Amino acid sequence: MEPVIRVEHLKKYFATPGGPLHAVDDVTFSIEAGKTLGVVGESGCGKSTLGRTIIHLHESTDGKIFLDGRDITRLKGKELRQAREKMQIIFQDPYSSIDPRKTISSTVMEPLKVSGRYSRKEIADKTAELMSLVGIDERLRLAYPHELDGGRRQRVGIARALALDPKFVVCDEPVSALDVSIQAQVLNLLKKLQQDKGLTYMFVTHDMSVVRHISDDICVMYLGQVVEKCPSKELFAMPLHPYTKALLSAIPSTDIDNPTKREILKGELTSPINPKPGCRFAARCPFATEACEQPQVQEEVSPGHFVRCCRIREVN
Amino acid sequence: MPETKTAAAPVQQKAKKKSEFMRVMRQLSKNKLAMVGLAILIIEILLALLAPYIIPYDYAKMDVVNAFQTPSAAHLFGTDDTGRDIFSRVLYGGRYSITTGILAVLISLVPGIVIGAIAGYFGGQVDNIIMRILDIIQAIPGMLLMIVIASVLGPGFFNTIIALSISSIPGSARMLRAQMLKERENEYIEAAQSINCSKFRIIFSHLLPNCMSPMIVSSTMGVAQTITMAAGLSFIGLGIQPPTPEWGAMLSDARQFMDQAPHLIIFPGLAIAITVLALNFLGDGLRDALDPKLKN
Amino acid sequence: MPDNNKTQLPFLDIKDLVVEYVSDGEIVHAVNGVDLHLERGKTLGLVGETGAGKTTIAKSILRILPDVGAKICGGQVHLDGENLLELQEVDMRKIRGNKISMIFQDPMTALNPVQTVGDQIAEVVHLHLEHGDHTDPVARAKEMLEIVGIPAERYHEYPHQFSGGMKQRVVIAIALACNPDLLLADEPTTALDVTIQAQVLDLIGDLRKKYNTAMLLITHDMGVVAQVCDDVAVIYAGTILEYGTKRQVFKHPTHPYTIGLFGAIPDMNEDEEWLHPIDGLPPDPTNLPKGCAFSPRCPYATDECRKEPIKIYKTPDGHDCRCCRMGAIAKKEG
Amino acid sequence: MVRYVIKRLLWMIPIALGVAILVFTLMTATPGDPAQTLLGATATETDLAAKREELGLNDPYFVRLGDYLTNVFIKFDLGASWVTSVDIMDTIAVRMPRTLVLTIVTLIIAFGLGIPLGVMAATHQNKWQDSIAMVLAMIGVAIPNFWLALLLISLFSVKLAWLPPMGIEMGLVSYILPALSNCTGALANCARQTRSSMLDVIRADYITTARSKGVPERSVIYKHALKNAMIPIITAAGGAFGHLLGGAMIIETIFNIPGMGTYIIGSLNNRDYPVVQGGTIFLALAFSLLMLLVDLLYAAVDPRIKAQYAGKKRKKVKANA
Repeated sequence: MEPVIRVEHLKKYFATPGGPLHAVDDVTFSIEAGKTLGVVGESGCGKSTLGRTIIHLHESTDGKIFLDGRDITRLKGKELRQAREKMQIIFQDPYSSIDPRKTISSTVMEPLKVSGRYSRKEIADKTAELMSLVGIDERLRLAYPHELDGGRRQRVGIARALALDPKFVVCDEPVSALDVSIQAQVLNLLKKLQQDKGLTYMFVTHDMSVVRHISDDICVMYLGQVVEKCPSKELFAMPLHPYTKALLSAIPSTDIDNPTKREILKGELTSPINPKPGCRFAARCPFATEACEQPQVQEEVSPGHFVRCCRIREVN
Repeated sequence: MPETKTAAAPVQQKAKKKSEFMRVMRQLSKNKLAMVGLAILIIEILLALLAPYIIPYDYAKMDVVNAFQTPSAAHLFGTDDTGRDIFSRVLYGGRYSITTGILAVLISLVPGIVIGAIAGYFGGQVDNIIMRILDIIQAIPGMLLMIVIASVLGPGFFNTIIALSISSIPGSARMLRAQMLKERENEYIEAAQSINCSKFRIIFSHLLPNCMSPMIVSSTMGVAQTITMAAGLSFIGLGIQPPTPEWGAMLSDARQFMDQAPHLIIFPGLAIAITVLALNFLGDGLRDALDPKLKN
Repeated sequence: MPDNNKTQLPFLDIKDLVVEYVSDGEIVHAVNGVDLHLERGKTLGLVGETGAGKTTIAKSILRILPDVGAKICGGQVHLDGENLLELQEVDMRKIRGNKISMIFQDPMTALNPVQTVGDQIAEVVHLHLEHGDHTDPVARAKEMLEIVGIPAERYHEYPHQFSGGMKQRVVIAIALACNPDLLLADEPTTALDVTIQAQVLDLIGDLRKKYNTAMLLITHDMGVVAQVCDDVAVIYAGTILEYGTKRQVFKHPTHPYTIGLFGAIPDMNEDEEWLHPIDGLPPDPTNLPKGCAFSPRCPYATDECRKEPIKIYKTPDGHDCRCCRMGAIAKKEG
Repeated sequence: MVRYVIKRLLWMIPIALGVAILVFTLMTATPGDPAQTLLGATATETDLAAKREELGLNDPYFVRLGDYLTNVFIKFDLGASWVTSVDIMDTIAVRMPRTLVLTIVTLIIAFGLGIPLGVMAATHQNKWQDSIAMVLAMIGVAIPNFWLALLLISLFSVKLAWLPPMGIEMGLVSYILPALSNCTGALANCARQTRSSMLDVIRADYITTARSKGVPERSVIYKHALKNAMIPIITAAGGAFGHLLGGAMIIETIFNIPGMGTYIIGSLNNRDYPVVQGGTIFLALAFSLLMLLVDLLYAAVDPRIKAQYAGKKRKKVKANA
């Protein structure tokens, strides 16, 4: 079965006075229908840019993007609009991702209006249906965003994203700005919507416990590159890449009986502006040698488990 | 979903739009000074509109016999060098000053918004070129530019308005551009792009409504500043010419008789000051009232 | 209170603290009668969600509540037996930065952008020099920079030349420059990435042990509490709902809100299909319900919970829980 | 830093060019015949034609523009006044200092009083000091400078005869009344700007950090807060100077001060185009130079801007151990 989204050697560089910024650098992966790919990494690793580039909010610099097997990398005009309807995004900051001047219902119905395929009555029905689907009370229909708390604003964002029945939804840190109790409500909602509507998610976050819970597969990014990708259970059970290990060991776990063995990373992120070829993590990696200076190749170490590190066998 | 429910939705939709205006007014009423400002403005506009019918004397009728009279029961503000009643002239003069202020700002808003929106939204080269042109125009101090344009167009009511509006276009364009650049960073603009909104729709249904409140506030202050500038122009003989009872022109006449009749200079100037003060109070009040974040 | 019935007051003892804000006409009940205490050298984790009043408590201890609108309406804060709330401003100033210091959440805005990093550290040293004490503030500042892992040559650089993690190290250097007895850390690592957070938490831990500093750690992350704290207090809408040692609270969470918090966090070891969120909306501090503030969202709430404020009960393993239906919950959960 | 200054100075050339073209076009677009105004109504047609030929008015627009630009930007010659045929550059050299003295004295009064007023209002927010200061500021902005000038003249010169109503014979003393009447607007705006930027800064986290370090309140306000608040205030100073320069135009005509204002307005009335053009270009250049000074002052106060100007090489971010 053709994966819903397939990406090959995707690159996105931003021009900066100091030279090209390699936000996304040679990323390859695919996501099956109804599955969730978790994309995790620290700030500045390019995970948000990756999501936005796939759905054409940013124009990709190089590489290919396939939606349901169709190449949508260089689409323009009408075809791009049709493809865009099938790919939607949910944003991180509930306070800046909803237009403060519009009522809740007009925000949710806007995609329907813009598509121009629905009559006024159909729009009103679909809006009411969407709002009840994401659990927003009917009487809030004419409320303004500043009258709602963060959790319910995020639900409005979700309702807007689902208005055109998309197949693929990029969730860009949708719960990071919410409190723990509200976070759980929104995560459950996203999972239920996936099961009911067969949605395919690309879930971007920096919170490891959230990514473990919601994703089927996880890919770990560092400075624009995917350093490791595998099923989520396998990643936590047997991390291979040194950065993934350091990332997992840095998570403060709530299990007080066996605190995690600390592997403290030294140093700071190097600059993503015209970086040297080879492994970007070499500067901070305890196992780095000259071999790491060469460009790294993404190797399938075991079925479905890809790692981008040439010294993987010595490290484990 | 019961049928009747959704049918009611569109009707309520309109109710909500109107209540946005009510919300702003309710918020504004909390600010005492703004209310004082609004009251003064309404009274002035009423007086200016009714002026021809309520002024005690014909503003142009000369009565040289009792010239230079100090304020008295008969002549509330006294009479000028040719015996004309100053109170009537100030009231009638209100028509010129207020309309000049409001019209000039309105006329300058349209090109200002268009230029600002284009520079703000498209950015890049377009923004650069527009900004450089604005830099050149704004390199000339505002008042000087206006004086030059006024002398090019020649004196007179409409010419003054046009001169005033041209010289305030760069200001409002630059202001809207700055506001657009700030709003453009918000994620709801990216969201609009992701649901296939056209550039046109993003500018007019998302960006501009959110950039409007600071523009409304600055336009209110702009009217105040324009009234002062218009009076200044007439004062140096480039704006509205005497004998029309424009406040600036009246002050300019009164200048020659300062030693004999100092009272001549008080009332026209006071009228300008009060109008400008009222507009500034209102502008400050509007700044808080239009901020959607404030709980109502 | 955990059962240490020493007659003498603990090192830091907060009794029945009440703080209110006035925001555009409405009274915000930020802190509603909070009791906390802390022994010298120990760490107390204060856990709660946004708006629970955590930061207000810390600022009340240091008495740096913004004077517009915020006021401490009641209670006492004893440090070494001395009630800070009754001190004159000039005496309080001697304590700020010297006996008690504070670390803030957002390193990006916590440092003065137009003053060099070194000067900001030297300033606090200079302020608290007892007469006769001739340590040179600049030398001490350089020493502190090295201690927190920043090369001393960077003394004259400005905050915008440092990353988030490095800025937080400078804030820590400022806070610990005068060897304070108590450190108030208000979500010190929330704004940092997880690997940088690990570095900063380790740094705070080492320095605390070295100077035997007590710490009140404010956070919403249960993992950070598990890793760093000795005791835990769970706070909701300005009231402490559960209070005990880390082991007591983590092993036997009793209050429905604490249980809800643990349920809402995705567990690292098991794979539940669904999380157990806490339903309902966060509390509105301008009109809190009578009785237990959590009752609107509590699955076990009865009328008894809504009548009047709930007092503190002892749980089987001896820690505090402000819930009158503990028995019923234990049976159902057990 | 030097590199940045040179870049900004080079940048002034196109601006001056743009201003020249703009003013030149405006002048040519003015209706009416300059020769007629210069020679008066009695002049015969032949004299008028000769005059027009002499002033080169008959050449097409682009030719005259080309000549003018080459004169100004290549030969640095602003030409001579059509009325007095005195070289414009010399007149400007005499008159410009007077306008500058008036404007700078006004600026000093405005910011000297405005900043403390604003700080006082910000530190006593919503108390009586705050509301009084702000209402005074509102009134200050509302009073037109030419009306205040008349009031001050009638009080101090006519009634009390303490100060000269006209001219600059009395040296600095004669600048007092003009400066006072021109400064209320700038003073009021400066007070409001100081208050709002102080209020923003006081709410910043680093002020809470300073308080938590035990820094006394007075130095929190004057050392930490005011230094940060100065940045937007300096930007406002740049804008205010442009506004004052414009206001000076009118003030000079009232007080009969022979500065750039009277020079330009006078020449406008009798169609002395070269003077208007030369004067405007000169004022625009002076204004742009001043804005550059403001930016440099800005950089002196705010290290982040200084780092930007210092270019990439100096800003070494050392990776720590």
